[in-house]
Amino acid sequence: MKLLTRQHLDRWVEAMLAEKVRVVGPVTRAGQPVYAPVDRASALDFSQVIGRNSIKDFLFPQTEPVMLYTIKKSSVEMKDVGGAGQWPDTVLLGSRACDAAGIAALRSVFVWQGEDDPLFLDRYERTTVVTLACARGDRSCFCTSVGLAPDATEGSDLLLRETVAGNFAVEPVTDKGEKLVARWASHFEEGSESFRPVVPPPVIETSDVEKILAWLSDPSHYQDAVWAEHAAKCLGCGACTYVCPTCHCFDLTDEGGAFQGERRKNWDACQFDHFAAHASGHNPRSLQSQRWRNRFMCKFHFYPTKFSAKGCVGCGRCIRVCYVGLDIAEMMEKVSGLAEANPRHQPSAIS
Amino acid sequence: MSWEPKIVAFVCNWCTYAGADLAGVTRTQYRPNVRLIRVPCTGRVDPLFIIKAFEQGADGVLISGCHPGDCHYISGNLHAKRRWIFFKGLTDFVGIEPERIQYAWVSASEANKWAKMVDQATETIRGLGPFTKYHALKGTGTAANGGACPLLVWSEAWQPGIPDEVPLPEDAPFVPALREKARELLEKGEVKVVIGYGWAKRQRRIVPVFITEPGDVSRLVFNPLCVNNLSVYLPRKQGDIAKLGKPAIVAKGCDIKTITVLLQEEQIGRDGIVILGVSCSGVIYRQELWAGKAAPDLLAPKCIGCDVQTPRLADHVVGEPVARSVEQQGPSEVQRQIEALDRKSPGERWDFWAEHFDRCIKCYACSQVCPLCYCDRCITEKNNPQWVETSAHPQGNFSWNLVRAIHLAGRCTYCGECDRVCPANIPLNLINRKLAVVSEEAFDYRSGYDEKAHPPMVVYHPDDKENFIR
Amino acid sequence: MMKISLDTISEQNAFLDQVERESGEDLSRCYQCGNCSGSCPVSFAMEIPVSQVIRFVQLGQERMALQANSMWLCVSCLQCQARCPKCLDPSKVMEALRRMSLRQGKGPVALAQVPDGFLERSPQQAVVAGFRKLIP
Amino acid sequence: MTSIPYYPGCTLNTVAKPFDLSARRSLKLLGIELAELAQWNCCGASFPLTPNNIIGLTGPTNVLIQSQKAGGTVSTLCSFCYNTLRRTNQVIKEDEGRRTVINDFLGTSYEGDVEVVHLLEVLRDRLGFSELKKRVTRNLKKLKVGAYYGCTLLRPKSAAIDGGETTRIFEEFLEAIGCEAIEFPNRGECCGSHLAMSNEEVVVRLSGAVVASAQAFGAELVTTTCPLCFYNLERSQKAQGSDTLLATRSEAVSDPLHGDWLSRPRQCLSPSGRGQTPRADAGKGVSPPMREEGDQTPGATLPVLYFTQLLGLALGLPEEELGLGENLIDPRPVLRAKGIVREQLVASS
Amino acid sequence: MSKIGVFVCQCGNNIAGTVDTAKVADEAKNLPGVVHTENCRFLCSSPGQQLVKEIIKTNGLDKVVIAACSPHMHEKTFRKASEEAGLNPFQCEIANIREHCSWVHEDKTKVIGTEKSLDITRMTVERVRRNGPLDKIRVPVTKKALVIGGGVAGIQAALDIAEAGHEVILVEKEPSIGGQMAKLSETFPTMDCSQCILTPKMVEAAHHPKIRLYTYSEVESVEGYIGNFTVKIRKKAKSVIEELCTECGECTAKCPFTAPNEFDSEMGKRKLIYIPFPQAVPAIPIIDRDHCPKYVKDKKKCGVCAKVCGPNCIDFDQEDTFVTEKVGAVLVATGYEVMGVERFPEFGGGRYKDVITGLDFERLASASGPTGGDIKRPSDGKVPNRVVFIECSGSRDESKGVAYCSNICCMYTAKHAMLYKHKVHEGQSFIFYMDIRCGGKRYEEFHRRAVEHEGAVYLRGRVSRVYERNGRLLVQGADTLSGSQVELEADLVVLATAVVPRIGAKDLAKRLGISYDGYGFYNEYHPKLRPVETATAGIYLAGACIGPVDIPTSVAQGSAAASKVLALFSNEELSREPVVAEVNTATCNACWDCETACPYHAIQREAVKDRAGNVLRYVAKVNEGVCVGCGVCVAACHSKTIDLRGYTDAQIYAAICAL
Repeated sequence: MKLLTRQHLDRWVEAMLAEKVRVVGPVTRAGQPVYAPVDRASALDFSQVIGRNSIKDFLFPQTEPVMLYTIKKSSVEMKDVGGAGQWPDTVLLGSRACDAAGIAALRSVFVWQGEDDPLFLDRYERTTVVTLACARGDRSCFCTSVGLAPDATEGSDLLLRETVAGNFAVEPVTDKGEKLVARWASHFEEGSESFRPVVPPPVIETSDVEKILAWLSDPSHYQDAVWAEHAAKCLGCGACTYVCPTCHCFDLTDEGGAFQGERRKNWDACQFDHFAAHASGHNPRSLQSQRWRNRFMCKFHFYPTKFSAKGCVGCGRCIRVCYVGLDIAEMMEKVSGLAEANPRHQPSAIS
Repeated sequence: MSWEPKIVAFVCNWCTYAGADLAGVTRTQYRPNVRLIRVPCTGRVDPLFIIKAFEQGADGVLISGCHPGDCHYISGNLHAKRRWIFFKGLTDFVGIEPERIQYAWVSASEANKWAKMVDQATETIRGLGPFTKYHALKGTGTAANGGACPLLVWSEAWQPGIPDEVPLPEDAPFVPALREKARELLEKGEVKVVIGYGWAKRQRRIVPVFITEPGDVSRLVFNPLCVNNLSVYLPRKQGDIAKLGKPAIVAKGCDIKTITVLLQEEQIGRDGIVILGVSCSGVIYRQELWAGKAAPDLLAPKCIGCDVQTPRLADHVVGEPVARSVEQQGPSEVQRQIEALDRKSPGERWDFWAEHFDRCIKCYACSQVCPLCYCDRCITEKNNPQWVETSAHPQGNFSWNLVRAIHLAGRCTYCGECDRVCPANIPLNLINRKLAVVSEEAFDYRSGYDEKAHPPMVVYHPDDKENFIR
Repeated sequence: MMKISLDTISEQNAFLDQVERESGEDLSRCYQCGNCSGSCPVSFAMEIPVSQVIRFVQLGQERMALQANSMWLCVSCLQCQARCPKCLDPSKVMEALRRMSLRQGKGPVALAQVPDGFLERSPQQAVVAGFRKLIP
Repeated sequence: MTSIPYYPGCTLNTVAKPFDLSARRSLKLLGIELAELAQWNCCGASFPLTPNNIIGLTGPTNVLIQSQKAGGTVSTLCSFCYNTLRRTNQVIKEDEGRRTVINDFLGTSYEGDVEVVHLLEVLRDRLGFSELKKRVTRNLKKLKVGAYYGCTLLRPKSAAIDGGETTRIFEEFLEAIGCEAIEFPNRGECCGSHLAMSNEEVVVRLSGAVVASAQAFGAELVTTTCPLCFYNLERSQKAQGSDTLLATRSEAVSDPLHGDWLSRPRQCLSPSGRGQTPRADAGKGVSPPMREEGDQTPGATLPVLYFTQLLGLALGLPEEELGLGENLIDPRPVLRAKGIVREQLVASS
Repeated sequence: MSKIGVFVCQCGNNIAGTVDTAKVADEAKNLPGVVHTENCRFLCSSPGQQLVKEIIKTNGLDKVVIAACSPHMHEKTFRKASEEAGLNPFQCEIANIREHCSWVHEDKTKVIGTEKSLDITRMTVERVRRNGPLDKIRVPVTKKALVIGGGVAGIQAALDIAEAGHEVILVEKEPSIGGQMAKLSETFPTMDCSQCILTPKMVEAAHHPKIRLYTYSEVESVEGYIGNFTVKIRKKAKSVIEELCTECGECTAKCPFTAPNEFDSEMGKRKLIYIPFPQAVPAIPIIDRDHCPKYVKDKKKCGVCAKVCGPNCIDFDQEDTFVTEKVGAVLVATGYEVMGVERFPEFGGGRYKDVITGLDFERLASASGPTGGDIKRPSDGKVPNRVVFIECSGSRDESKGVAYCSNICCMYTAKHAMLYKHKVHEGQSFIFYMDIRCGGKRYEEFHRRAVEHEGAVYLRGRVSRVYERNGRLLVQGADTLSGSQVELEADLVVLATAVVPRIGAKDLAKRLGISYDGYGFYNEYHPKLRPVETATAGIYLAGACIGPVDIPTSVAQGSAAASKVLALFSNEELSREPVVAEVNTATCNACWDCETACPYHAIQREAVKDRAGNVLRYVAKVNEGVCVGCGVCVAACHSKTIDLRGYTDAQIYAAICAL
């Protein structure tokens, strides 16, 4: 197998930086682990469990201009921004399996049946995801309960595993991964070391995504009491969506003066009370419990059925950030339990 | 061509606009740098105008109307005066040079005063140079430039909840009494739900709980981790809770201050709720930091100098009256920081806030958790016109934070929830507290103590004192 | 009827200004209602009643204002101050005039007039207050 | 025995000793000790009228500072002191500029927060006139006493006792100790004050008018709170049945300053409202109060007492302790006539 | 996209002198939405206006910007022109490039002026793009007026309105109308008897079919707005059933008790069931419940009046009743009072019975007064031989808190001196004055008559004290003309005390929502140009409640205010400028900040109901009849739920963004 030694890791990073490659990885800011671009190898710090921000920031930034406009006498001139060449080649070094899976989920949304988002696509194509398998998880991690693992490869281009010797075993997952290794071959060497054992977070026994999907696909459960009961305390602050690796909703807004300005694409959140409001003023999700239901269903029903992708990757960030202690895992348990109670619903043929 | 200051003037139709007309009639010459925007009355001028003007490239703003007592609309200018006193307190605090926003009374006959004012303003602002640091805010900033992340810091501890090794705090002695009262209320049907504190299921932390069955009252607890201000669940906005029926709410003295404002502004009816007051000797600001005791440095800022340990206005009070503990002696850290900032130069203050607002990710968590931000549709959600830019670039962040602050001026009861929830750790307590101080000093008004009073921003007193209106 | 020249009043009325500065009273407020003269218990002994003294000051007539005995007779009993509809305090004006006059070396020959043995018999306050008037 | 800081002032230490003593002794009986300030100086007698005369304020300010050391309140008897201290206090409180200068000069930080009270206020507000009434041991037999305030107790309004000219505190005091208070028009008119030094004839006229007015309203006695008023009122009267003034010089007074004002022709108006020159019936017309009858010094002498002397009497103090004998006009005959003091005692003096 | 026309005016050289108007017009062409621009010499001239109209028509413009002089000059002109050209007038905006530009930047190179004019024009164009059509607000008018105060001003106003055929409600708080004038003896300068000229008017008012009189009544509350007020009137219990009373006067005649008569300044007495004065209108008596034994405890019952009353209309248990009236206009004429003598301790006011006010003297001199017109002094009823009048007692006296001149004293004091001379031939009057102010028709002549023919002695100066000596009053003062202090004896001292607002004037103002000055006199909308209107539409003023005035002026103001009311009543409905606030009920949070802030109480609470008609919640609603469009509520509203038509956020925002 290929190895990347400690020393080489740093050299490799420096080399990439020297070549104007944008290297993004876990760094420590104010004692906090965050994913951020680095200007030197020494800045990287793989010791932490997981960055506070989702790594999606680097493919789907919180706010970005999508076009410039100029209002003329009786017409409007528009100019695209972004597109090819705007973004540097990027290596997301030391992403976690859950975040990588999140990127896969995002891709399934933004690159969908030919309806591609050029801005996303451009970045995506220039980005190589180098995942580092977790050595440990924490109280909030639950990747194992959504069918992932600390060393899962979904969404990764390259997977690194720590070895007992403290080096990294390199396992290309995609061509992109291969290309990367090939391009920087000098930093990788053949060798064989045994992996450092990975401690996966405990599986939530009582939770089963299959059951959840089944239960959710029964429209009659739409009005179930469980939603209000669980989400009544939710304040709709939307922090969960902002840190979620798979949340992708955005909003378009025009900013500027009377005669020119820019149209920007900004993150939006389904937890905001007017997220779904119609122009008529009618709001189909006027209650917070409904909005939270939407988020839960989005993760465990819409994604799987519509994009056949994972809506939740078990990174546990939403649990960590929630101000009132709303716990998605707790809900997964609940719903699984309910699913036990009433078996799969068979949609009757429409006549 | 060399730079010329760009100044916008919002003037009232009856006095200053006419005064400027007179300047014309008398051919009184003055600098050409001012562009007038006519409003019926200075009372019409919203701080949003000023913020927007700066965003649109103004280097300075003049606001002028009839002298107090001469208002064409009885008291419009006096209302304006109050608003300005607050707004000036704010803009000074965030480091906008005082000269950038100038206020004056100019009557229809004071052509010369108007001309002089324009000339002086033009020159002072010329002296300051262009307001680039505001204009440039757009398009810079971490969130804006393509996904370098803002520094998200929920608390010093990354994990929610209390580590397993740390012993949990004990219930307050009156908890049985509290549960008993809750049971009684539910059984008698006086209320349909009791909003209180309880332990989370999977985590070792306190979360809001909603007890609807007399049998579940045992879930209710109270201890130093019960920092949340539950009154946020009372306004109409919280449809889920409203649907449950008449609530009883477990409230600390400080929470009741918020409830008081909600009563003032008729967001709830006094007989629509039952207040279960709990006497409180201080709570931990960030419960995950609980290390076995309520150490002073862990106390919530609102607890320092607290004077409502024993709740007023409550229907039922449980717990013995407690006095202010040693830990709660002021001045609080927040107070010290405010004073430190006040001592700094506007420039330094500006840098301080620019650095903080830069991190804002416009998640609006601050307003979502604020019991007093109950607007069904927040101004940020109104886009005709879009006064507050929704993008998380610093300019939008600045205007958002200024608007949030001014909308809470004189109302905020300093519960600190916004500061606590902010994912980017923007020290909102400083701003809120500062405006509370302004309100106390200018109007001798403390929010949250009198449910009969009106918020100071919408009333006025003929001789409100100020020292900045020319 | 005497005749006075008002040429002294030009752009600025130096004498008036000085009296106003010294006394701290704004004499432009006085509309000559005469109540000070009416209320003054010593009027009968004054060559010029208080209100006229003030009038002369208003007109910048230094000589007329200073030569009269009026100011020396004022004991600042404040009847005038209590009655003035414009809330002025003529006693302060009198004091100002006294000090100005004294600085010009003009004062009453009061010492000579002190009755024999007065100092022994009388309350000090009489002497102190009496002589206070003579301090420029 | 409560005690209250007390500022006697110069005069009460010397010529007005009876004033001081009668006060101390009476108050002792009432269980109030007048605690003389540890250290004090002259208040300056007259308040410096011109704003730039700051040095004149330092004296009274120092007294106030001493009072603050003594506990933040100070009581006075002499209306001059009362007036000067109150007005100075006002300046210090309200005029930041002068406050700073004075404090810088004295090296102090006085804010003008001392409470200056007159003994009358002490009696009314600390003890209470109703209480005082109870303590009275000697019946003053409704003695008709004119309460003479003079100027400094009543003016200016801002520093005056009870806010000035409408007060009845003095009358109420007299009623409390068993006198009949005579409220006479001139109770607040000037006595001539320090003109006693330079223009005695003026004093004679003014004080004369006061005495006359009091007498006309039936006063058997006048009482005052001010040593100078006391002095002037006494000395502007003629001795019983004599034509000579008790004042130092009885010969017709001439103008000390400018000769001729007495002979200045005066405007007179006859009832018809026309005629210009003095006429026989000028008396009936408007004329300056020069020759008004009743304005003349009174024929019968009218004893003048310090109010504390009356207080002492009411509280049963022997009159020698009150220094009644030292008064120029001996009040004892009047008192004797009323049967307030015993025969032999008077005889013995 | 809108079709905007921009018209740049040269105003001769006034604008063109320092602004390149052609350039402005040219560059304006490039602004979004602008389809036509013009550069003309005199836009406001009728050819100019004609041009505007034609171009609007020919180019089918839907919005117009006039770059010319101040909107205060010609906004109306051009909006009218636009309207005549078929536009909504509010689609026309003015860009002020004269007063605010060409006149204040005299730069012959025209660089500065042109640049600034362009900016101003651009901002205005952007603004006008957001203008919506506004239609005049029409509110129905109830053609009935409320007149508060039955003095001469109120009576005059009531009669004028009634004569024009509209109903009038006249509310008087005393038992009789007539006000202060009814107390006067003769009136200056004509010296005709007050009663003789007033009484006919009182009677006419009382019997006028269109006038409803509420005496002994007070206005409790006034709600609503111009054209649509609802007033609640408290009718105080007279203890006499008005409908039955025949005004025979038997009860009064037989009543065994008396009390001091307020109407005669308590110098005379009246019965306990009484009419204040013989000519009272109505002559229905009332019972003085403060003194009548029927009401005063532990006194024997009397009830004589009830016994002697033929139609037995005495009702001892009568209670206050309330009537509610709908009116379209309110006319306030509450009049004045005079400062009481007790305010003058230095004059022995309150201590000496013979120190009285001018109004008291009127009663002494009045044939219907307590002395039947003989001048007898209150203390001992002797005829005074020397009367001293003191003018400016309290007036022009800041130490008494009144800086103003009471306006009528000079004249009535002269009158008093004459009356006195007429009635007491050998008497001598002295008048202390500061200035004589006789700025009325035949006023100066009147005053001189008092001096030259009636022997009044005028002393120029103030009086410092009045005191007693040897049982006589002594007046000490100054005569500044002779430069001497004067002292004189008086048998009677008459103080011309200051004219002050009625007690309770401020309360009424609050109930009406009108403003008042530091003294409590009501504020006119504009002291010169709108002297009988208040800032609150539909409420008018007349008489001494505005400030001290004499009878002619009161009457004139009464008629003036009446004519304003009639103008209002001349239309079926009232049309108002549509610049008012409006609420977006969908997003109102019902915090009621707007309600609190509104100076005009224009915010109402409107129920939001579901289909079943259940009230869901309340939201703010602007009463367009009351709103004057100040916009205070708009700034107070956090969620921008209220907006101000004509000055909408969108318009201002646009202007800002076009900087």
